[in-house]
Amino acid sequence: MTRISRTPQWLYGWLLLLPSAVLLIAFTHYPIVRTLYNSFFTTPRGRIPARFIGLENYQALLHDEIFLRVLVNNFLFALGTIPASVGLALLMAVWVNGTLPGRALARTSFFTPTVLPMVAVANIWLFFYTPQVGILEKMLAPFGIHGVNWLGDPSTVLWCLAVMAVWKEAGFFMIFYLAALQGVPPDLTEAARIEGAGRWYCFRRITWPLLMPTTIFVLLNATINCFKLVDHLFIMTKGGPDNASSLLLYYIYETAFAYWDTAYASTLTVVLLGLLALTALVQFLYLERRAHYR
Amino acid sequence: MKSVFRKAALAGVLVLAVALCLPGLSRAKDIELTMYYPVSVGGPITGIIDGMIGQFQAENPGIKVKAVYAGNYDDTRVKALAALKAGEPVQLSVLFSIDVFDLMDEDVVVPFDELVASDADRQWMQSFYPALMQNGMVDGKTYGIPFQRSTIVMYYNKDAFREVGLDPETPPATWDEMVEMGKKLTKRDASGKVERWGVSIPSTGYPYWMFGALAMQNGQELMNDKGDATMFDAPACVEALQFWRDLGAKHQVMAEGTIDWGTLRQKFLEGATAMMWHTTGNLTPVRNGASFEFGVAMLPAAKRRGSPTGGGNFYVFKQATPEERQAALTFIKWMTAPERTAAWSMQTGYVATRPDAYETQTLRQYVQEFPPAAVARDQFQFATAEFSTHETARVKKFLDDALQAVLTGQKEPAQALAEAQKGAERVLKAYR
Amino acid sequence: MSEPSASECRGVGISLRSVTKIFGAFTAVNDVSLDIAPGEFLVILGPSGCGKSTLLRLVAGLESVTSGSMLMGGADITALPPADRRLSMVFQSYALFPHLSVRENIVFGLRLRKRGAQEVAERLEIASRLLGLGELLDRKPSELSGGQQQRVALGRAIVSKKPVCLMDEPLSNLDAKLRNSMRREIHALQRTLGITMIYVTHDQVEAMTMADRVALLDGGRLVQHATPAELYSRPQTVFAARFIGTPPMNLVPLHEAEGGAALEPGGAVVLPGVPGKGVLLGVRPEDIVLAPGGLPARVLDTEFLGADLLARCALAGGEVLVRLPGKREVAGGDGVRLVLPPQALHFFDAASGRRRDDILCGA
Amino acid sequence: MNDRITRILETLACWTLALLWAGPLLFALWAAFHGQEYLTRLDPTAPLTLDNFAQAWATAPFARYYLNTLAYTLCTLAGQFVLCTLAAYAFARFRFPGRDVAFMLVLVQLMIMPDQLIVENYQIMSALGLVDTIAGISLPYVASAFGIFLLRQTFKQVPVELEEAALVEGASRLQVLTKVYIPLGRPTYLAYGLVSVSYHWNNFLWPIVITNSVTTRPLTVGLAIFGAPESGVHFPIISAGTLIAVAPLLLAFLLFQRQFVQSFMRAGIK
Repeated sequence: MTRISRTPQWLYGWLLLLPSAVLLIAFTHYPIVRTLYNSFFTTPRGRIPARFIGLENYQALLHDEIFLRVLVNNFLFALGTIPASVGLALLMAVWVNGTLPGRALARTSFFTPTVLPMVAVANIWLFFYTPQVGILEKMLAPFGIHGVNWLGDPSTVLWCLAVMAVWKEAGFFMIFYLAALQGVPPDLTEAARIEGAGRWYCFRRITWPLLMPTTIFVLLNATINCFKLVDHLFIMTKGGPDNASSLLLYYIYETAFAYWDTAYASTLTVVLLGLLALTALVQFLYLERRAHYR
Repeated sequence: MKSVFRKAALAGVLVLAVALCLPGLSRAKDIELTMYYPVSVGGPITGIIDGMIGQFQAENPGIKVKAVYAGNYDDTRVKALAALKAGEPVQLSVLFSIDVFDLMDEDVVVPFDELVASDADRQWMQSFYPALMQNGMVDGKTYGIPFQRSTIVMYYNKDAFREVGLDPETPPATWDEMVEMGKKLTKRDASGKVERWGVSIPSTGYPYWMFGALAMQNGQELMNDKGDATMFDAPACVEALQFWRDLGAKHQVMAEGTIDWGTLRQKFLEGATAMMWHTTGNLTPVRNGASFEFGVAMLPAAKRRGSPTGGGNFYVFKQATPEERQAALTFIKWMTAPERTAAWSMQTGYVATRPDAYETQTLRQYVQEFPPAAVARDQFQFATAEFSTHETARVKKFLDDALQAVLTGQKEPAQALAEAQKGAERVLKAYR
Repeated sequence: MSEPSASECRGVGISLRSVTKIFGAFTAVNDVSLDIAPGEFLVILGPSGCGKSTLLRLVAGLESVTSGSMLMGGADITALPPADRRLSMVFQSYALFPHLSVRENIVFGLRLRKRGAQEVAERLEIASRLLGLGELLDRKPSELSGGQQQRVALGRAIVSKKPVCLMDEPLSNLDAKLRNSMRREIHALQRTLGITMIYVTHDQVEAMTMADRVALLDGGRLVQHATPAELYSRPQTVFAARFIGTPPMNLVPLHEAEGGAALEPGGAVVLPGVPGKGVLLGVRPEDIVLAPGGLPARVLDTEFLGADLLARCALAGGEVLVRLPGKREVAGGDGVRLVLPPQALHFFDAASGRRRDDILCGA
Repeated sequence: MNDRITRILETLACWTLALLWAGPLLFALWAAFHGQEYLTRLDPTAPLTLDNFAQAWATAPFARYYLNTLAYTLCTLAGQFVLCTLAAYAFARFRFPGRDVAFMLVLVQLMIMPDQLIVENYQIMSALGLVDTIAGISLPYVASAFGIFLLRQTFKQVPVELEEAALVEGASRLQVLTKVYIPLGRPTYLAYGLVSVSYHWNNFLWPIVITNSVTTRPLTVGLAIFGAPESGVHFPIISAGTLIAVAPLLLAFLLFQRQFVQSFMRAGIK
């Protein structure tokens, strides 16, 4: 015991934390601060150094049609992917958790897209959407739908990518629901069955409310993912046509690494971080509220 | 089990340590050149380049060249610039011909005029097709030497031409002819589903490039020589864009919406389009993949014929030492010698960059056996510079967006091009 | 589904006919037949894994029988879904819905069956008065103590006014003191309501104190179905003998001897007229008396229980536990004399473990 | 009766959905093993071929990409295990001033990953001279908030008595960590390991920003470049390349499905 008292606890604690702290600060906190700082300057070019311009970059945001477009796109993309993937995930989880024949195979099938890289998924799906020769064209032809330029039409491209994202993500969210469903004591549904509750009633009054924390968790995850998921754009559309499928993070990449306008990219990043922080705040407030019933 | 865990952790730490030491291995005494090269990955071209480098090193002891294949043109520019900014040793690169202004603005390239010493060298600089030199020259100085160069040509399906009673040896020479023939070539089934389009001009990837051709054919360049002004909203441009859109919207010989650059070749090979505009760089893959007889033609004319060049030039970077610069020059001269240019052209389908290459025995024979290989050369007399300005990527983006907006029916040509022009002005006025 | 009127809520009888449940290769319930009278309090008793919970779940309809049938009030319910069986159930974990308040938990079933608001309020009122839940109605289950949660679970069973109530070890999660009072409360409640109760437990005290009759299960089989008194005084098998009573009955193998049975091979006859071969002698510790003239024994050690003293005594042929009331002063090492009163002796067949009522000592 | 019909309908719906979900991958398999001419003609008698794989393998240096991915993934994982273990132990069992604030700051990374800070992180990496190195890809992920959080939860569940018993027996704090906490946290390590490997194996945005050359480029980046050549795409070969890239993780998943699913569950529940 003497040994412990000789090395003070607080020193021990900080020493253990040190390596992680260094890396976290270097690659998370410092960049965040730098991002904010740089957003008030111009981009240094060649021999011209950066110059302080206050809020000019932010004013430029408001007049940047592409920025407004990608923001709206991100919102639509979220709208197209989140409810569908979460809803399907729940359905899958209920099925896979039940007693249907072949459910193990179904679970494999649902979950597999999760372990594939988005780039690979995009490679495969690109051919689905190719007009004239693609799979989708061949599959829909018997229904009289043909000649649709899925990725080349601003009115369809975003939804096509959303469908693909749903395919990729639903299985991932299914896992959380599956875990939650397995955590629901069977007693509860049995008690309800004795009272005469049907499956739907059971689901609506018991399972669904009990899954609420999971749903919130999954929803937040899905929201965050919407801001992170851009890999497929590199393969499929490069954000086109006319920015119809571009998303905020992809625009940041373009601005930073194709136009080398790092200051403006920082400004865009600040917006992205703001959105993520907002999501975090929602989660935090929700958890606060939930705290006194658990 | 505990010890397994500990060993695993230990191994992990070791691997990490080794990985941290991986970069920066010792350098030999030879002059080492690092060259960024735009090719997607390995594949035939990597092999060819590596083979050429090997031969060069054998003939020039004391100079080592390392090629870094960094993806497409945009990726490679990004990577090369990043490496330069980070102070990595990079002495030369093959980069997009149109990156010249950006490279100058970043103050990283050195003009070849400063490198050459002898008259022979100066003569070498004059030996390339003038059309290919345009993009490399700024203010009378030469910053880029053409190497992996291409232009747009029209591939067409001769079997399809025969099928609808057109002469397979007479491809369309004007816009009107292209529309007329396109109408004949467009095939629909009973339900109205299009089985084959007449013509396809890709509008993702490099829409500005295709548009450069259309505008030129309509008698209009897109930018000035100094790269600080664009002419997007010129009436001839609006007209050209209107024509492009009309191919789909009015004449219905082309699919509406954007047409994907990457998958277009597949569609052509599957017979889903009778004609396609594409890079000459596609010649060899099309030749290998086509199950029908195909032809290659010059792009049709409106007021004149025209096609922008494209592709990559050699650049030498300022941060190279004088010895490295000379070594780089030696390498570039070697790479662009007529016989190697000829071999390169035959292997890849890219154009030979100098007339005397076409005079070599091998290439002359090749062209005789495979006439399409000469189309690009023949087109050079009508060729112009590819679109290139200061902050090219960004200015290009304004144009690309406008083109796609029009092709997808979001905007009218005049309005879209006026907006693009406004955007370009905003960026470019800083450079005047 | 017909909702019984208030008067119908009096208990109904239940009959199990050769009920068997097989899970894969495992037979959980093996050919159990039982009759439960209307308003009877039946306790299904047995060690863990004996199939008692499964049997209860079969009655509830949460599992389907592999073979056999079940009748309730004379009607076959074997194939009915749980909701149509006119029964309520209290789970070991109480199965309270964590997201619903106490009130909502209690009236869950009534709401489900769309009972009128007034009726719901009345029944809730009665149940909460009976169980003293008035203050707690708006709380969430997680804000209640174990005992309170238990009451809510009971409340849910009461308001449904079903003629049969099933309880699956409802007191096992409570501490000893609370268990005593809840036991009494449940018993009183069942008497008041007059419902038929099937109550599963592994605790013999609960069984003995509450049951009208006990069904003792072992390895999925019904070992004995009898009143607590009978179960205690006439255990039908060695298993029953060992399971009931604290400490359990002493069981000593007998040996054949000339004219009776001996405690050790070739020993003296201690039980004249009793066939010794293949017979186990059973005697409860509290029935053994210390008296002169008994069998000689030596006290090995003692355990002080307050009112009683438990003495482990070595007897020829084995050990027995003796429960000595009052302040008998014996200590380890003492020699004592043990008398086994003939009327308190039980005999079992050593091979089958069955009770042998044909043997009478001293006859 | 009604129940049975519902059940049959549900089974059919479930199977349909499962087929839809398996479809794209099955199609990729089809495309990769058949010639160009069978790309959209799903003729079961079509001859199988490995040509596409041979060509894909010859076209891109996949072996090198594998090596890079493996190095990057394992380095990251090893670093994460060590650093997160130490930090989690500190948060779980030590009291020190600023602990709660520090923990909050760690959690920031749960929301804002290095993937969103590409612009600044790239500049930091070039300042450190780590552009185009395996370490450059790895480092931003090595101190992982997720890992710290997960392990802290696990360590907190270890009864303090175990640590006290070990201390009484004369173990040092570090020995307590290696002899008590780490062995008891094994399931968490496995879960976190699988999640981390899948994440980094599939990671794309940061690697494409930070790598320049074949010698560092991981599979995903190689695949992206492979999939979008200048002259146009050839789907059978791309499918083959795609399968080559995803094969190890996919096979591992199919073989150890239970562990994967449970790990993702465990990591997700927190």
